Amino acid sequence: MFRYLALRIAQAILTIFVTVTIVFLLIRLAPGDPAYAYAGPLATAEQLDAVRRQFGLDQPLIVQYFHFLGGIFQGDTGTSYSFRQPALSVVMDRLPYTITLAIAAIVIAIIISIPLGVWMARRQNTGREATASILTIAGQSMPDFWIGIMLVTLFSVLLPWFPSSGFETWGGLVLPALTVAILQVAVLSRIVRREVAQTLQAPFITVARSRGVAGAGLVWGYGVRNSLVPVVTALGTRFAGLLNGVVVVEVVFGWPGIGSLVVRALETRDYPLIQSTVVVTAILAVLVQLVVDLVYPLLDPRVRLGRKVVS
Amino acid sequence: MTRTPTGTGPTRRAVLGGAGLLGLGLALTACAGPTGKRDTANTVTLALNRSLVSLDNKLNQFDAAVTVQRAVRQALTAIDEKLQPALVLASAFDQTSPTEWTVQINPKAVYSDGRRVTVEDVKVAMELYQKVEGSFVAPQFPEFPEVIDQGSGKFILRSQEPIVALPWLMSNILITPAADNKAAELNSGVGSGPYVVAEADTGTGNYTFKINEKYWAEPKPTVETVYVRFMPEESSRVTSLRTADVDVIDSIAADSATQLQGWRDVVVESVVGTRFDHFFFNFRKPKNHPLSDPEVRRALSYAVDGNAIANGIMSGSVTPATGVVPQTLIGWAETGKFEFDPGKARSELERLGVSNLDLTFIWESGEFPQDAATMEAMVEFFKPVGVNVKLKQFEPGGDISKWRRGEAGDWDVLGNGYGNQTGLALTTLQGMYASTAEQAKTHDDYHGFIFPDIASLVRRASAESDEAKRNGLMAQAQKKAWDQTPSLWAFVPNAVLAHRTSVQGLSLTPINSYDLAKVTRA
Amino acid sequence: MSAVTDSVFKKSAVVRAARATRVKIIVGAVLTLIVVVPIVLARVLPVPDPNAQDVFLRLAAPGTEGHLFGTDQLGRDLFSRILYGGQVSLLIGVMAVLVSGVLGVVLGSLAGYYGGKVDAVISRLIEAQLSLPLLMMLLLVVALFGSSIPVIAFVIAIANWPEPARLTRAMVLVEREKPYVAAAVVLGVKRFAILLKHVIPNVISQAVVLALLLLAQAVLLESALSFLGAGPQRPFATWGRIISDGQDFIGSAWWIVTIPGLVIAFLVIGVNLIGDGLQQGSVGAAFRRLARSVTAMPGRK
Amino acid sequence: MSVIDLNDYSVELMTAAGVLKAVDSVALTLEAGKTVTIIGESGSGKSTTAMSLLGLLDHGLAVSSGKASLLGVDAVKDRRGVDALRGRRVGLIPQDPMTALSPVHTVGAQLRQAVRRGRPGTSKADAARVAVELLGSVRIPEPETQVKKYPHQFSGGMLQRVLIAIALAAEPEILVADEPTSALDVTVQASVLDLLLELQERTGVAILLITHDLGVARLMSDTIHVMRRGRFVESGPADRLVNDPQEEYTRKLLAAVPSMTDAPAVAGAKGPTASGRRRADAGHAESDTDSAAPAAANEGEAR
Repeated sequence: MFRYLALRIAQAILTIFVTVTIVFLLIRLAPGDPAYAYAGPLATAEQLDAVRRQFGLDQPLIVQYFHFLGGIFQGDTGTSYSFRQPALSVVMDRLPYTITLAIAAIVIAIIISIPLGVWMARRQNTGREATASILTIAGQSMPDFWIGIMLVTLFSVLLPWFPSSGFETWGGLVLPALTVAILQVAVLSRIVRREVAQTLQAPFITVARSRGVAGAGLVWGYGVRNSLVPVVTALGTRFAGLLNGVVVVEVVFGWPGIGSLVVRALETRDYPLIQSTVVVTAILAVLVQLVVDLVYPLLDPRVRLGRKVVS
Repeated sequence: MTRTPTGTGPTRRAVLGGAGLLGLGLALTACAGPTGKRDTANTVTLALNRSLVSLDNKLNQFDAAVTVQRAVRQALTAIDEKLQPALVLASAFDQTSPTEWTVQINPKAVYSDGRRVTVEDVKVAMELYQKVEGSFVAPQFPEFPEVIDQGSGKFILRSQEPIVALPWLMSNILITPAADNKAAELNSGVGSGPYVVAEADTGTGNYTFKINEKYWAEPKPTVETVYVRFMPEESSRVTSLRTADVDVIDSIAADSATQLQGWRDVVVESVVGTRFDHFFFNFRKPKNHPLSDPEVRRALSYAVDGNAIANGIMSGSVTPATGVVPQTLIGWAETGKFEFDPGKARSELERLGVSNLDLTFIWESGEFPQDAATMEAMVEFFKPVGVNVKLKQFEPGGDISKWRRGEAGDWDVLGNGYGNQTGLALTTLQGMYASTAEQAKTHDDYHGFIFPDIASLVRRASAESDEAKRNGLMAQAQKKAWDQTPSLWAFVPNAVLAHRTSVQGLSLTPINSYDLAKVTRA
Repeated sequence: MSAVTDSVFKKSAVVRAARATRVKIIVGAVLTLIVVVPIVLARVLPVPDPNAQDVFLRLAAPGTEGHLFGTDQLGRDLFSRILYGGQVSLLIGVMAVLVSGVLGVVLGSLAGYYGGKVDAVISRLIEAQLSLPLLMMLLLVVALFGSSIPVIAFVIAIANWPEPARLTRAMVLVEREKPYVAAAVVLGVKRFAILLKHVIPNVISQAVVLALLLLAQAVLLESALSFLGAGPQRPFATWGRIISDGQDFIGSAWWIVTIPGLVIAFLVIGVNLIGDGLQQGSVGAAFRRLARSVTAMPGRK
Repeated sequence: MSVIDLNDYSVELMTAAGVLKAVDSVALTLEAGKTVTIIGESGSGKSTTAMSLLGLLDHGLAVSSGKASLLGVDAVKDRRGVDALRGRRVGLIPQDPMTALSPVHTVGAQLRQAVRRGRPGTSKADAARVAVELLGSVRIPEPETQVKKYPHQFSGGMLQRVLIAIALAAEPEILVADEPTSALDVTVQASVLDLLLELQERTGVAILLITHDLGVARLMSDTIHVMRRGRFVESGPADRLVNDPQEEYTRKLLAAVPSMTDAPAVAGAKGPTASGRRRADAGHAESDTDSAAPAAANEGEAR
């Protein structure tokens, strides 16, 4: 069990390292010069040079790279050009908003998609299940920014029920969370349907029926309980995805999360901010993946207890 | 399912505990609640279109920010509705000689923490404004005067050449206690204005102001709390005003204004602004290039349907320019009108021997409302004239300034806006048409527009204390600039503000700001 | 005299499953064709020039003066802008699918067939790719390398290649064990030739379904990118940009934002339905079992 | 009185390839306390008959017809009636013990559930006690600790015993054993069969046995039905059928048994038990069960 975890952690560190290096190189290879972004439109030539020296942009690539890696370990990933503060603190200021949105969306998704998935699994191939299946495919096929705009048009412009931007009151969380949740419900309910339907074909289900176990006890007690591992894996992956900030939805709702932050950072060539955001999101994604791996043994005794045969 | 290596694992409870705690920990500690505490009793919420990174305007300076910055910090003077300098921290501001202004600090002026405003504060502020790279305010000073302390709050501002517009220019130098001031943007700290900063969250660009109990001047502020929120998307600013999440929004496009006009408890106020938006030619062209010939530039300007832009795309929220600077500024002179005649444009171009010309238009998105739509309209305007226009859009803060300095790709026309916070035509003339060859060496000139005769006229005007002579010099400079056809077309946008009827006392000035102290909540 | 009357047979699981699959494929095909056919025939259809503007007829509601979908902020016909915009969106989608398909199949089969170190490297790449914050990376590349059509198509391909790679690898792992491969080895056919001539052709047939699902994803991704400003240069507008420009007019001209979104939804739903239908059909069973054997790796779906 | 009575009973499967008659008008009666066996090669429809009778086949797949009574309930029409019988008056012993129990629930939990379903009104504590007793009765060592273990921690043989315990939890009147020993190796088979015989003797439960193993059939059954392609080819009392087969197919089936006289003496699992003596005097020589079932028919249905 611990060897398994050590392996996963090593893999995680490798993934973070690869992600960070890719971003670092991408930014340096591309055209465009951050000095202009920092110095502002009316900066004079020597002011630009001063900026380049200040941020070490005139150093050779390798030096910048090791400086950058060293910085990560001490928690200093440079100063953000547009915010003029340590980039990491700017990202950490906004991370809670992305996490709140991610949790709200995933909670809504769980509450809806698991019962929906089970309902569809039990009615395989009936008329109603086919319509539900087409609806979930539709939910998966609509661009999330467009869903967001439609919800704003409906629930903010036409019926002023919910705020359309920012997070001043709890009401502000409703539309963004719904927008994100719609896609997740569509995807998760289909996964739950597939896993539960497949589990219900397993031999131990027939044996359980032979013991008279039926209805909800059978479907939930045995069907769902035995499909938890793939469902929880999918949940973990979706949640890790959300923690990277649902960029488009945050932009539509002016949500002060790291998604909208990175879009602005990209526009203003704010390299330290871009790098800090990617480092934080990569670590977060890997953390959530580890939590999911920790949950495996809880859900599946075969993983937890290993094979001590009683003969 | 991955077959995990077997082995004696920890008991179920231990693992459950570990995973649960880690997951829960990750989630709970990092959760965020709503930022705003909306007790709508006696509060006003402003929504800005750009993130207010700072509360003093050493570096960036955009219209709506001035209102918020001046609520916390004040300058010696301020520009009123009629664009004249009103005394604020200074109780006297007189030109005692062509190169000297004597200023007396108002004895009653104190900061919100009780400290008195001193000459040292003004001296340090002047120095620090010069140190900030790329500041918007610094280049408007032909030179920075020296501060000579005369004791008991009196001091002289001495300069080499006379600075006629000094009272106007000093309205942009916000005064902070010398000890607390830095050569960088301040997003909190002490000021002498009607409000103090209760909370500053630069992450989200949101600020909270409370009344300054020890405010020394009149009128005393009445609104208890002012929230300042950053909302980049115009559509969300407009919808938030409708759902009363926000009380005042600014710099909104004409279409949003027309939408809001029909709304019951919302009032739209607009006044002709002092910002000059134009499609400026790139003057860094080789001599033989068609664009170097003013007549070709003139011919091209006939292709632009100004009326379609002003009253169609911008639905009447802008006024076509009839000169090279906004007509609202003091010292403006009418120099001519833009003409729309595609036929004349084609015949002139043929006469001048110019055929299948390719032009590249560049602009930074958000330069002025409906900028992208106007640029796309330009492409169509030039098709009947046989000119092929290609567009290149830059994101805000991107490297457009590298292109504008001629250090990147070649371009022909720049969509550009030049704000004015002083109300003087002189400031805009100095900024756009008075670049010197020496500045061109380091690419700090205004897109290669270097005409020594125009520059010397502007310099003489800025040193001429007699108003009539000064206006005569400026008129000549503006006529000469107009004859060069510096831009394809130009307009002056209205300063537009929309607020809920429950908020009163918003006296919008042409420089698109208002005094927060006068705002009242019905 | 079988006890299975027609009515009984009609309710049998097999028949109902077949009917559900047929319904999905038909509805999917209809939705896809409604969108794709006009786009492909855009040049032939009596449609006004997408760039022709009439500034004083701007923001006109759908149906006014022959503008089926109304006009946008410059008075240009929204219907024709959606059609021509669609051509670019589809082109980018198809290019992305081709590139990611080829890339995925090649890498997948290499990993599956040769196994060992090759497999380890490619699988690690797939895993790293899944943990990258996808849209951020795409925006970064487009923001830094310019937003021409090839760059966007390539960027979307980079985002989508793990999917085909993983599934091809799984299929090849199974094909490799089959006797005909061993026989070829015995006949002295070189390993690479076996992979190329025998294994991949067998796998390709199942990849068709995957291509449809990838196209759906590519179109969604392209619209998100161009919504965030990373689309081809103006004045040309793909769907994403029409919606993002239209955002300023939600109050007064709701159709500019709504209709392009609906068009995207119709196309993507159609393609997904066809893909889903084919997946459940004859190809289905084998395909599904294989896909499940692959879930050992942290899957994205 | 017969507990199972099938007459002209058929089962049709609706597959993609059309309607397939898996069971074609068979007739069978099972008396209380007796054992009837259906023997046949895999794919002959023997399991389908049993499963359909118990109502365990999906209605969208299988359609049964003809007359079938299970403890007086009409198995063809009264689906709800049959559902009520399962787990109370009818028990099933599945073929492959390794996949017959939910891997994520402990053996005890599934056993307790069977007890409380079979004996309504039993309290949780009583159910736990009965569960432990049942495990003991199927000769599982230290039942108190085994109860907390998970299915994957048991060998095939032990699991089959647990399944038998589960099937008996409700003290059923009928036990349907669908190839109970096919998935087990020979040494373990003997002990399981022995257990079944002992339990039948003790509780008088009727057993419907499905197998393809002639040795098992001869050992256990009172009546044997030989099934081929959905039809009963020959039926009759066990001894008569084994010694004097009438039908050609039955003779071929019997001939397939390799008569290895010098089969290695297989050590009995636990040495001769009481029932072992009973079998001795019933004329079944110990050695008979040692000879492997007919090689031809022993490849076990691929699950």
